[in-house]
Amino acid sequence: MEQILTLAASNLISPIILSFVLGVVAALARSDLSVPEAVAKGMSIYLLFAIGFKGGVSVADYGVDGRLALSLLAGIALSFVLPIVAFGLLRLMSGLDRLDAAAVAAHYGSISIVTFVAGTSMLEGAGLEAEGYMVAVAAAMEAPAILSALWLISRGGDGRRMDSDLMREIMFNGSIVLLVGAFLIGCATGQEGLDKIDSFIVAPFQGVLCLFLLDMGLVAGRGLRQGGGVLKPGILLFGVVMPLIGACFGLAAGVGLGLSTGGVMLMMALSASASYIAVPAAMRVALPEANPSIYLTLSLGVTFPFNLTLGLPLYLAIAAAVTRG
Amino acid sequence: MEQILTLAASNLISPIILSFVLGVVAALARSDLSVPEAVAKGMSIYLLFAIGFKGGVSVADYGVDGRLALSLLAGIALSFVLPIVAFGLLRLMSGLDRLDAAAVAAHYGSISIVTFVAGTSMLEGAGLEAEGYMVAVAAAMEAPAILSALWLISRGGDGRRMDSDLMREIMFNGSIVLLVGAFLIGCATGQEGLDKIDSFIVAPFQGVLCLFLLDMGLVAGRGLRQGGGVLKPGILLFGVVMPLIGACFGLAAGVGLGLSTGGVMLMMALSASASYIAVPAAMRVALPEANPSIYLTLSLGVTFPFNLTLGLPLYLAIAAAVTRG
Amino acid sequence: MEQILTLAASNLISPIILSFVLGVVAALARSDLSVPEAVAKGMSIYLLFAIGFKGGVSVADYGVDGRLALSLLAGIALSFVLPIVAFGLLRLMSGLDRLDAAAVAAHYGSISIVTFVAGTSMLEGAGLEAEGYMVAVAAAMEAPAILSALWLISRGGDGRRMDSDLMREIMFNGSIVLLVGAFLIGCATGQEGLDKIDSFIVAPFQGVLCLFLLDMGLVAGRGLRQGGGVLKPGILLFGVVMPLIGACFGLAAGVGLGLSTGGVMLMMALSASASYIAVPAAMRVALPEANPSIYLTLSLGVTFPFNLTLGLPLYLAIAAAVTRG
Amino acid sequence: METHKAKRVAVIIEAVMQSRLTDAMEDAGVTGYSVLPVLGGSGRSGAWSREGQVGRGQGMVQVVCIIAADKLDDLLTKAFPVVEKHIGVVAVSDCEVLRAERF
Amino acid sequence: METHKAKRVAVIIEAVMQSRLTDAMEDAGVTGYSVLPVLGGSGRSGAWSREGQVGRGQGMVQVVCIIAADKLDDLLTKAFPVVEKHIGVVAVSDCEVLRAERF
Amino acid sequence: METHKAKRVAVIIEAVMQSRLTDAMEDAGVTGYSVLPVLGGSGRSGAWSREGQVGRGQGMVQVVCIIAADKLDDLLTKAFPVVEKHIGVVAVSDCEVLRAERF
Ligand SMILES: Nc1ncnc2c1ncn2[C@@H]1O[C@H](COP(=O)(O)O)[C@@H](O)[C@H]1O
Ligand SMILES: Nc1ncnc2c1ncn2[C@@H]1O[C@H](COP(=O)(O)O)[C@@H](O)[C@H]1O
Ligand SMILES: Nc1ncnc2c1ncn2[C@@H]1O[C@H](COP(=O)(O)O)[C@@H](O)[C@H]1O
Ligand code: NA
Ligand code: NA
Ligand code: NA
Repeated sequence: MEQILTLAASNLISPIILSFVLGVVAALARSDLSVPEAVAKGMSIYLLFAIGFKGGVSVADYGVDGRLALSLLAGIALSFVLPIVAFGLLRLMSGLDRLDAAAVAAHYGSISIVTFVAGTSMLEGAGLEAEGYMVAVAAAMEAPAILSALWLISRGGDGRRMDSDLMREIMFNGSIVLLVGAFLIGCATGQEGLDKIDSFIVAPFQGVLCLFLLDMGLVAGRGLRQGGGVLKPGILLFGVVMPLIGACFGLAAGVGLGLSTGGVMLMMALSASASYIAVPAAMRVALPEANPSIYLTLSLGVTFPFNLTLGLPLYLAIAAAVTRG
Repeated sequence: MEQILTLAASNLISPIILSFVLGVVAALARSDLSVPEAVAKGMSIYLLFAIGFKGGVSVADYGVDGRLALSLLAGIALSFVLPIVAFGLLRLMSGLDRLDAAAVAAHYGSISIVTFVAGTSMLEGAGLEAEGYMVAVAAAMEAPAILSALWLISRGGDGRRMDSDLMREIMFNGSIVLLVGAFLIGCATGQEGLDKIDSFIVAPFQGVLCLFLLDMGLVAGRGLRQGGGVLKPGILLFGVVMPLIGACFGLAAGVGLGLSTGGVMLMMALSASASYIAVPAAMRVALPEANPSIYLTLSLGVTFPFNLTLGLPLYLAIAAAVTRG
Repeated sequence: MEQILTLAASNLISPIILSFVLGVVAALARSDLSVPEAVAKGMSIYLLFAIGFKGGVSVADYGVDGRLALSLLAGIALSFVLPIVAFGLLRLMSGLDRLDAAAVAAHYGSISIVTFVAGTSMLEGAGLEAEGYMVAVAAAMEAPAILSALWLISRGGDGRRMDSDLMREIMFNGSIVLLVGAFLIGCATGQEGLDKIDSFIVAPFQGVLCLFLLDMGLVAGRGLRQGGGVLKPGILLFGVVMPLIGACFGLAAGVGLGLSTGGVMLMMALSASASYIAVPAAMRVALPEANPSIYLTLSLGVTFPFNLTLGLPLYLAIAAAVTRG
Repeated sequence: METHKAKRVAVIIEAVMQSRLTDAMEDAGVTGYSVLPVLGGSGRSGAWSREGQVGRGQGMVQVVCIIAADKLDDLLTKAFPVVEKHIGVVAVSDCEVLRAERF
Repeated sequence: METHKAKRVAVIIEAVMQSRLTDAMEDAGVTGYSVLPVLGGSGRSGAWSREGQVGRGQGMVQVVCIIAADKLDDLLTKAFPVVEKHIGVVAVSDCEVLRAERF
Repeated sequence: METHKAKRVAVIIEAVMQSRLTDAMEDAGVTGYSVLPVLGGSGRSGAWSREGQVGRGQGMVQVVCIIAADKLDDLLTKAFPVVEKHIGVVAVSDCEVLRAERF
């Protein structure tokens, strides 16, 4: 317990977290501080490329073990199942109608890659390693949740929401393609490839993450200021409870697969996190009637900060306790 | 004297200065070379974050001495007083009317953060250190000059120019918030935080500064080409004399406070420099009738290059002579 | 021969090439992965500045030998001559009319700076150096080809295509100004200047190049998907044959000038490469009737990938064989 | 100079729907259109801004299309189902064009 | 398809004045507006361009607003004091909209 | 509020031709214009997009100009040679402006 608190405290005063806090505070104070859209996208391309590449190199280094395929399957299964859990919980806890509940649920089945990145950097800080293929698991978990949520809606007799265009858009979503592509490049070029570009993708990584989180803080803060009103207490509570439930699913999967401490922790982080890029875009196409303020504010303004500050150290402590025990 | 000349010469052939010159030349030759707005903003966010953070870490390292508060007060006082001096001088030297003169004066009371950054990097080159909290002084000096200038106008019976919205915009201006925020993050995380991100905010700093100055050169050159005509000899002269006067005020303040050589030099640089981001925006809101060509061209096209090339080495030489003597 | 194959194979699985491939694949799969325009421009500014600066520093280090001027002249001559060769070949091999043929020819006389950069990074990997002033040769070869192509058209009695505005735009084109300017700054500041900014312009260079090539792959893939239909077999073949012919011209020039292995290889790469930035813009002004799909798709979608994957290792092997023999 | 009557259709629509709208427009025989960026805005569903956004979920674009007047009704009929459930605005105005044969 | 008459108000104004203008518009009962970027331009106060600019002091934006014709006068009256002393242009044109109830 | 009749000329043209067009417009006595970015589009010469582009060869911009009606013909006559051989679209529409003396 004490260990968790120390970890959480040292996590809280890292430049990464404080940059996010700065962004939130600036937005709430209505400062005109803002990161240009192009710069934010550029940083996200950098982060996805770097994290995918490093994962691939680590797979090239340690070789593929049989757990890779199983972990991918487990990730996909989690992404399919978690929205159903989330949907049920939302219908219980909040007054959201089917459409809004399904849209929110899709976000919680999918993943937030920045939460994953923050998790890996916390592992690094703690001197732990995780399976390199967890990056591929992250990519695999992005999309299935969307299908799950649309299935929940279509069960309600609300017509077909999916067509082949949307399916292609979801599968070849930019962040999935970049993450998987960089992962494969890392696998193919291995340590030799990394040596060529590590002063670009390794050394400045934490710093870029700071500025990216500053921007996420600004966007989250703006969202809270403008859309915070839609978050009734029940919904708010869901934004903190659901990650914990997700983390339990992730814990079970990670331990069942026999992953390392780091791997279990990342599986928990993925399951606990909620999408704020791929899923919102898909929801605007497929469920335009659902209110974006709800799912965006909840995912980015509540669950993301919760995971970033308290969730991640907690998941690490639990993963450490369970895998060592 | 010889020492100053050597310093000035070695300053002049640094990549930083030459990048600025390249930008000016390209703009005057009407090249289509240009830096996208988003990239320029991205670089300025990087520079503000890095300089603020490093200042904060240095305060965390050496502890807060009582001079911090006094230096902040001195900076604020300078920022209030200098516009009044500048206003008087302008009315004497140039044919500008009250409005234009007040708008220009506001710029010279406030500061140019890039001049400050160039000053710190010249100090580094000379192996000198300055008080880390000079970053906070820089932030404190941004806004008061605007109030001073608006007070000069309202004295002329020209009605109220300030409302609470504008006040908030000035105080929570993006560059102030980022500079102060990064400073506080640096204070909080200290050397440990810096270790995590120094290959992002320390190593590439000088290089980013080069490209940023290339862009500033382009903007300044374009300004000179299009708006150079508005600068009558009297105004031009002001653009070179006022920084020297400002530097004297800064010298007095710095020596009075008992700052280090580096600290005195930066206090001079701040007082000598003229804003080109925060103040122009505020002037467009509060004094829309003032001609932006005058203050922008003067600040960015005359005073900034003067400080960058000749001013800074001069201020350093004087600061060294005075603090050692 | 075996050596070439090994080189080509190791070249093919470098992160740089694979990033380009990833971009092409993503575009062909109609992924929404995209690099913002501002970020792409920012990266190209970085690459031009870095490559120019490093070339200048290397000239400052080794001194100017008499070959600099001769190499510049040779480059200019090649840029004037190659379009005429290309034009004749196109009229023979493809059914293109005079206008389209001339527009395409201009591209092949001019150069692709990214091909040049990829060539230098391949040299580095092989532990070879090239004359630093090859950067200046690259800049000198950008523009003459445009004049050549317009002369080919005007010979056909098709009226004047050139005016003083266009001439200025071509000569002071942003990429020429930046390349030459950074080269001169490098010459002036030398190793001392490089020491100040090398962790910005040397260390991350390869990594930025990866992301830049990812973007070029996306643009090339999009071009192939939308405009690939215009490339009849004869034109396609030209896109592979012409670089080989250009490389022979470059080989003759490089050997004649007595350049090092690296220098000869870069001269071949420059002659073999086709412009995709400066020339397309000039063609839109001067030859608006020419179909941009043809020259853009050919240059970026056929010749660039050919040079990047197979051409460069081939040119290096030939240059090595010839200069050693 | 001689000008010809035409219609200017401007649709402000979510970025994620852009390709669906332009597909529908091409379906309706439109010969060309341009896409303009929108930085932000406000409507019944609240305010939004593009700043700092990474995903396409929250952005909007403006698709502008100049067409011959007789194609307008077909265009609106084909485009309406795309915009119907989505937030956004469709505005049609009269304009004059040079080179009428292009539209 | 059935369309309804409305007005399109387009205001090109300095970026620093954007929120003041949109506040005034909301004051006048406007139900929505969009903000478009402007890259540069030229006018009586000279030429400007957004390229390479870091501050907001020199940029302009275009605020576009579709409104019911009867709200136009109120809008112009409320918006005019904001734009009055500032550089920029206000242009109003007729347009037709689908879904009239939105404006 | 009192408004005055004017014309709004919107030219979508290749970025490389922008300065040539605005020079011609100034030649025709235009007192001001604004340049808006265009993200992409489609026409007889195919589809294009600004994404990831480094050069200016493929981009387009929209030049918007509000002018007094009596200057329109001169503007179109002077601008036409610039746009004639180039891809792009010229559209003119009626509008009302405040502060007529500015145009
Ligand atoms: N009357 C209007 N004029 C211009 N743009 C509008 C208008 N109404 C809505 N919009 C734009 O469409 C978006 C969605 O509007 P709404 O569907 O009302 O939420 C807004 O954020 C604006 O960008
Ligand atoms: N007639 C016009 N048509 C379109 N935009 C204009 C016009 N006049 C001015 N502008 C825009 O408004 C800005 C300021 O104009 P001005 O107040 O005349 O200096 C210009 O730089 C243009 O961006
Ligand atoms: N009818 C139109 N409406 C709006 N924009 C158009 C239209 N036709 C062409 N454009 C724009 O002008 C570009 C060139 O058109 P084109 O000359 O037909 O190839 C297109 O890519 C569009 O951006
Ligand atoms: Na999840
Ligand atoms: Na000052
Ligand atoms: Na060539």
